[in-house]
Amino acid sequence: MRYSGWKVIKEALTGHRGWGPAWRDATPQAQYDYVIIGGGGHGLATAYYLAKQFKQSRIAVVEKGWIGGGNVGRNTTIIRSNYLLDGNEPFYEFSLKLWEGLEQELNYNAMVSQRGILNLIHSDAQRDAFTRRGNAMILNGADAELLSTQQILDRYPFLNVNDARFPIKGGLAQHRGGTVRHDAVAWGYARGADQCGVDIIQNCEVTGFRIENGTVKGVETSRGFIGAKKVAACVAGSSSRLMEKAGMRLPIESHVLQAFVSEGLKPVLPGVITFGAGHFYCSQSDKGGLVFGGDIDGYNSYAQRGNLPVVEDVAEGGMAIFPMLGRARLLRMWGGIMDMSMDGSPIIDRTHVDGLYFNGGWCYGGFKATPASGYAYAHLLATDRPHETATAYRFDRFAKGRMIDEKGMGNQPNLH
Amino acid sequence: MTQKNRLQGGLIDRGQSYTFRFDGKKMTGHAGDTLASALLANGVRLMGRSFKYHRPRGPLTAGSEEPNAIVELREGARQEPNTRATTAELFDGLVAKSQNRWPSLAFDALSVNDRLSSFFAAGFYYKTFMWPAAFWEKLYEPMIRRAAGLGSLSLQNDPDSYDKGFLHCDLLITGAGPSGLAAALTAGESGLQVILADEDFVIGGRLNAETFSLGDSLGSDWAAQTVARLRSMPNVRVMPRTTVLGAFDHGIYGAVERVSDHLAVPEADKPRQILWRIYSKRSLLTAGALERPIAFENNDRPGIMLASAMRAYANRWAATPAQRVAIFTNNDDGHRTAADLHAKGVKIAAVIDTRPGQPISIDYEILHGEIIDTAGRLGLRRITVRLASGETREIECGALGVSGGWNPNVSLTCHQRSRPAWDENIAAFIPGGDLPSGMTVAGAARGVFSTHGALTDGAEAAARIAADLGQTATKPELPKAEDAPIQITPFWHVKDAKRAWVDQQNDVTAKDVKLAHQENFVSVEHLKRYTTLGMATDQGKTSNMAGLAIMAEIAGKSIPEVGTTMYRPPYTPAAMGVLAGRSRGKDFRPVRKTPSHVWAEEQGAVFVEVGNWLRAQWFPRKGETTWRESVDREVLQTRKSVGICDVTTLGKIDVQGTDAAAFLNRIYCNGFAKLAVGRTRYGLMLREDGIAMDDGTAARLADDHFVVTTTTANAVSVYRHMEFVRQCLFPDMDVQLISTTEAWAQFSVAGPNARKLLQKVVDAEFDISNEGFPFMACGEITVCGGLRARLFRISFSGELAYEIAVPTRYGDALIRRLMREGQEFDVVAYGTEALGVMRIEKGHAAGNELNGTTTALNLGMGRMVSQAKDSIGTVLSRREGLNDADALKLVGFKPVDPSKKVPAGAHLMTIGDPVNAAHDQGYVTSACYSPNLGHHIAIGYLKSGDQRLGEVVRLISPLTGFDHEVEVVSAHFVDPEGERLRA
Amino acid sequence: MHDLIALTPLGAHKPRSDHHGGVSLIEITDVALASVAARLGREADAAALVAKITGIEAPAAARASDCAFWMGPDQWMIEASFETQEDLAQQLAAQVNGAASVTEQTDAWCRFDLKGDRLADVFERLCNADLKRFTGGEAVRTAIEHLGCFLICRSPGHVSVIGPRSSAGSLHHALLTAMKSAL
Amino acid sequence: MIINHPLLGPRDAAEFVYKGDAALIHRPDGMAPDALESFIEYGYLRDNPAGEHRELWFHEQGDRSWLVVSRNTLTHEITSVELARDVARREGRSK
Repeated sequence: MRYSGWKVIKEALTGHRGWGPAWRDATPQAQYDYVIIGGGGHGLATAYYLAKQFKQSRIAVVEKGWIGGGNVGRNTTIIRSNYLLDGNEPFYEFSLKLWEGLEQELNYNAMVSQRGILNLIHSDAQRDAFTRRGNAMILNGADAELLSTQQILDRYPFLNVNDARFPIKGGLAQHRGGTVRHDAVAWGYARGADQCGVDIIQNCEVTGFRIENGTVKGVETSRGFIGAKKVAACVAGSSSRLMEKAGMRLPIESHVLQAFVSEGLKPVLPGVITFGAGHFYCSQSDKGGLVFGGDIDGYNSYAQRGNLPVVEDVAEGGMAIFPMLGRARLLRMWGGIMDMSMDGSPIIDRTHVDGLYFNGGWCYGGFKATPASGYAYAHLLATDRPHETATAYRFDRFAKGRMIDEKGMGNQPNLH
Repeated sequence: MTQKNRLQGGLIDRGQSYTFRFDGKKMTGHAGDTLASALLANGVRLMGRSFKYHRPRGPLTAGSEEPNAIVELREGARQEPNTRATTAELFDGLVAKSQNRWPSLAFDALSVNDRLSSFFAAGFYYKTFMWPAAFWEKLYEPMIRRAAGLGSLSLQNDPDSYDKGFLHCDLLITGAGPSGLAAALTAGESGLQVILADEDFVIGGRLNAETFSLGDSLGSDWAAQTVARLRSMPNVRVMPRTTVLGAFDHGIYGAVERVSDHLAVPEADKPRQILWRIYSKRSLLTAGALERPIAFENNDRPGIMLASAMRAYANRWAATPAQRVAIFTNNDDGHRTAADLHAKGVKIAAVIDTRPGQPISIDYEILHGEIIDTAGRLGLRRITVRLASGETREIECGALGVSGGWNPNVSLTCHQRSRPAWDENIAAFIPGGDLPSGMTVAGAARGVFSTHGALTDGAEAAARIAADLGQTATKPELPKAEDAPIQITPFWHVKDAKRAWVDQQNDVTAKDVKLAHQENFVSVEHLKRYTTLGMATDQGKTSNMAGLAIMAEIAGKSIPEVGTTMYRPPYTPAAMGVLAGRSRGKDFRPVRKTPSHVWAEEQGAVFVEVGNWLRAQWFPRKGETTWRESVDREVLQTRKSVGICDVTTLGKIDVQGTDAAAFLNRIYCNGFAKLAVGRTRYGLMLREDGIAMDDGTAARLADDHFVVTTTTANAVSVYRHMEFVRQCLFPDMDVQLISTTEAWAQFSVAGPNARKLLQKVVDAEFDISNEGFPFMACGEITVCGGLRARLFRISFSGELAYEIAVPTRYGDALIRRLMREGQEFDVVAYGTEALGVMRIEKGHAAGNELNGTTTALNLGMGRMVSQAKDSIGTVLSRREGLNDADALKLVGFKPVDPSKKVPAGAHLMTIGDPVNAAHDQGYVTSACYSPNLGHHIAIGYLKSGDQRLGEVVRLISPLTGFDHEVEVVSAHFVDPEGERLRA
Repeated sequence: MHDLIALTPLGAHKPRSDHHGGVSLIEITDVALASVAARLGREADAAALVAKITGIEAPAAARASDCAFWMGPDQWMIEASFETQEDLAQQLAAQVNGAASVTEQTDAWCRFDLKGDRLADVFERLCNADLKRFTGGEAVRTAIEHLGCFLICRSPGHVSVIGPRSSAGSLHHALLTAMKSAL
Repeated sequence: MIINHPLLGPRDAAEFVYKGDAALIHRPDGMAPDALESFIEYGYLRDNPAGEHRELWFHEQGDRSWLVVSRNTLTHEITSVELARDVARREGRSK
């Protein structure tokens, strides 16, 4: 069913009786060409592009719970392509371009809102590093602008400059960055994939792989065996748990990242802003909630919840730059499982098992990557060649010493 | 305005009258009132507007779960958006404004949304606003954003302060109603360290809202007596106005105490609120239960509220929303409200019970039926009842109490993702399994609803906990109390309503739930996210249950099959300020000051933040108008004569033990075993992944004693790393580590006259001549007539230089002495800028170069990595990707046109190549103006840089507008042979 | 004898003292400190050495004696009069006989002593040490407003806070603020 | 979280800095012929279990001990805490 202005008006006047399911609840068939494990943003996007762009068929997405229930449903909704390194920047810029066309592509309003992202600068060394980054962005075809403190104050007049522990010396802005209504991304891709014939199977947990002579034959699930020519893992924080069933150890640790939202407030923050001398970033949703976050808690966890020290640390960061937030109230906090990789960058690659593919290691940056991750993974699945923007996302980059380490933190996942 | 709806009795202090304003209108209330109770007493029912349709709303509850009556409290910088009128304590001079309306609460232009509501059904955003594509950011979204949000921030800095604190207890009891009080008595008498926290400002919970007695006393009197008893126990801490926000791991709870929110302004030096981190061995949740509404047509008019709230307003606050009220209930509890209000002289228009065989009253009419509509635009006027017989009746009333049964207040049990379980007997969710470690639940919070049940359940739970913790508890004598059984027939919503409100703040109707089902948003989480049900500021406390029940009914499933209600921290929204505590603004992080700070301030130094340190950046002198003038002078004078710089901030680690040298051999990639006593060596530390981690020097003061220096930034992480290597990797090495960074004030004395200057302060028995104390020498000496000191002949500037260290307390005196003794050499003090210039002139790597991705090879130190030993990082530094033939190499750059800058962060391109990422050749890391060379210089990384000396490359920085040519040169701009430092 | 004049950690010539709500906050500058860490295999000797120096058994984990406190496994801080033992580390080093590593620590730290009846009320706003249970002789290292500090309970009404010297100003501000807030 | 330090008793985890899997104690021999291969595995591959996890924590705001903590990554329950030095010795890291 296509959404259109006419349809919206017609339904409003006739009691909304004509809206059908956004996607069908499919029952698993015995055999597919592709089984994608994980009904999150990346898995659904992969299914969508695989069907729509790469004209593949007989595709199923199997999800152990409800679609969109993982990190796509619990993040701070930011999109941006302000990366430094060659292995990353073209990929994230590709993703941003896909975001820019997403609503028309999907006929679904995911509220892609390019109100800009601003990284504050607090020292000369930071300015040097951000200058290098901004230049790398521009050289990769993205947009970047170095803002003066005054330009920033024009946009955020209530920023703390008079009583600041760390002075604000400028900022790196990407005006095309912004936010997206995160749940709608999962639903939009699900609806799009469904319309292309993809089977979306909820409440279907993969319990094992059937592998014969080094080739994958399908997956064992809580709803029985499902045969597949190609199986694509796409389960973010659960990557190690899943791939262990195929005998793999991964360069990944699962960590908890907390995120926060305030009560609804009249608009104060136009775009996304990140503090450079503490752990705090913030935007304001269309509903008025301030959505903010900071560092991961720092310990391995699958618990989907965090602890107080990080809550306090994030609030301190917020109060350092926005002391006017003191009387805004934190409404809700939640935690997601982050697939923290050893260099802070993702993996989209084949595995040692023929027909078994892997997508993971997104750290806490997976949301913005959703369209490109889906597209590049679909490309790999359909053609067995990596997409041109994702050639560096290989497993063997660690063995070869070709890490993509944006933060320069080394093989210490909780520092990325 | 008079308090026309003020009743007799109640727990308010009529002797204390307070004046307050709501939307500019002046009214009076009493001590003990909340803003909501005072407004109701004054005849005000309309207190807010809903989020989406801007429907007029009054209070639904009398507690912190309030979704409707939320206001902007106070004015100016203290303006507090979204404050629940139902919990805001009245104080004299209180000012509040309604919010999310324009121009006024009674006439709100955006209530037009309500007329258009059929266009704004659940999920309508996702289907529209897409045409034309460019209009989203320009038109639709700004429109939505302006309309959205609830209250507004003042945009001024919060003038109040907040504390954080830490409490320890054996037992934390959350909620001080009957079960909490009984538990506290029991635990307190057993000798446990007890904290009893309650969000209310009067302890007692529902006891203060009911009329029934406990033993011989009124419930509220018993509560007051019990609190007095508890307060007399030294092992019990009673904390009113304290909300336990969250249950975190291992018995840690976060709680906010509202110290000053009931005052116009906090007392001097006192915080507005305190965030307590409570460490408990056990916790007992006695948070009671929350009544739930029933959804029916127009069930949201001001004056319609929960029956328990109506009763609480009448009994505790002596206020009624109207003089003529009706009750709508599916259980016996609703009838209590009718009886209590009737007793207070309020006219009961009717009680409508959905159950057949309802109780009988001689005082007022009781009907079997359901409410199918209501009337009254800004306040309830009339309800329409459909009787079981099928006939409809219209009943005039100004308020309606609704009781849909009670939900145990399980919020805190869910904070570690325990899922509540369905209890058919009370038609509600009760705490599930896997509760947060150490948590027990008692009383109404686990579905034991009668007062007698709550009292005994609380006492028994506390006794079990005490026994668990090794104390013997005797059950305290508890008063006799009502013990009515639960009589409820689930009834969630009146069918066929056009708009029956389920989530009142977010304007979610029963039909929206149906639409979600129709579109396959059936899972509870999908339902919430698609319709925004339960996403309001009450976290769904008043709405989730009905939404779930309606979805179950539509889907033809049982409620537990559809899902459960989950809650996340915080229990109620918490001010950002209190979560940050004192760490805000200038106090965000502690300041570290160098030993020469006082002196530098006297010199008028400009300071710069380096991590938490404040360091002198340069020392402006009279007549100097730009920072460059000062820095150039400091550099030139140092290179010409002598300069002094405080370098205390560099990390210093004392490494001792018989295996100290062997240990350093592991830590550094270059060799240390053969370093002679009295000598210093540059060391490069790799991470285990082969990337450069830090660099510094190690001075061997004795066979078994080294002093290692680290960069300022990495002092803490290097120490941690060294302890890891010592304790985890080589546990039987005899080596001991301790940081001595702050113990020593250390100054660099650099320049051709450095030795001459030092000779004036170093005691004569120490020979610091070039022969006696050559380049890279180190030793323990005395200065100024016997003060113990350390001297290192090391140089970051490339000059003849020393670092001299004295106990920190003498640092100030030493720099004053050196500056005085140096007058004959025109000594200068130099700051971090000059330090940076000189190290770039000399080509020394620093933080910009050691950026966590560079190797020894990149730094031009590849050959330093000893392959003859197994030091940290050696093996992984051999990987192919770290040894590419065209690897980046650290080189220098100078502009072809000497007037041009060579800015850091610029990228490098081969001349003639296209300018894009694919042809990137490297980047500039550090840049400065070199006053010695008279032009800008820089160092940075260039592919195969060491083989490209003399080549001209293109420097581009589109971000900052640079595009010109630079020549690749050696990074050693000054004294490449190192003659000066050996002089 | 040298003629250099010392500055206090707060940057003055005289130690500072403040009083509020019955609690005194006094900057202490007349104590010399040196750490003693046992060499591998010489743990007992090192403990014996500490006992010999201080005249009382080496403190157990998280404990303090009159002039020493526990810092970490097999590591102690020795306290002595600065007046008479400014070169404490050197003096100790001469006695250790290879049983321990001694490191000068005097000026690595600043110290503020709080005295009064309601110290627990102050410290519950500062750190997670459960002062109510302290009876004297406790030595814990913990964080106060982001600063790693030792808390030495000399007696129930007397606690020393030993923190990083460079942050003496921030630490003093935190202590005084907590006193004013809590008392 | 609370870490029950073997010497100091219960301490708030906020005083500690986390490193990761306690297998990091077992640093391979850098001079062995297959050193590169074993270091790649040591440096980059992790079990990352959902359940019992032995991991390294450093008591940075405390006594500067490295600890080996056994903690369940699903529930955060901690079942044992030992000094890493003792563990390292027991597991063969002595000279």
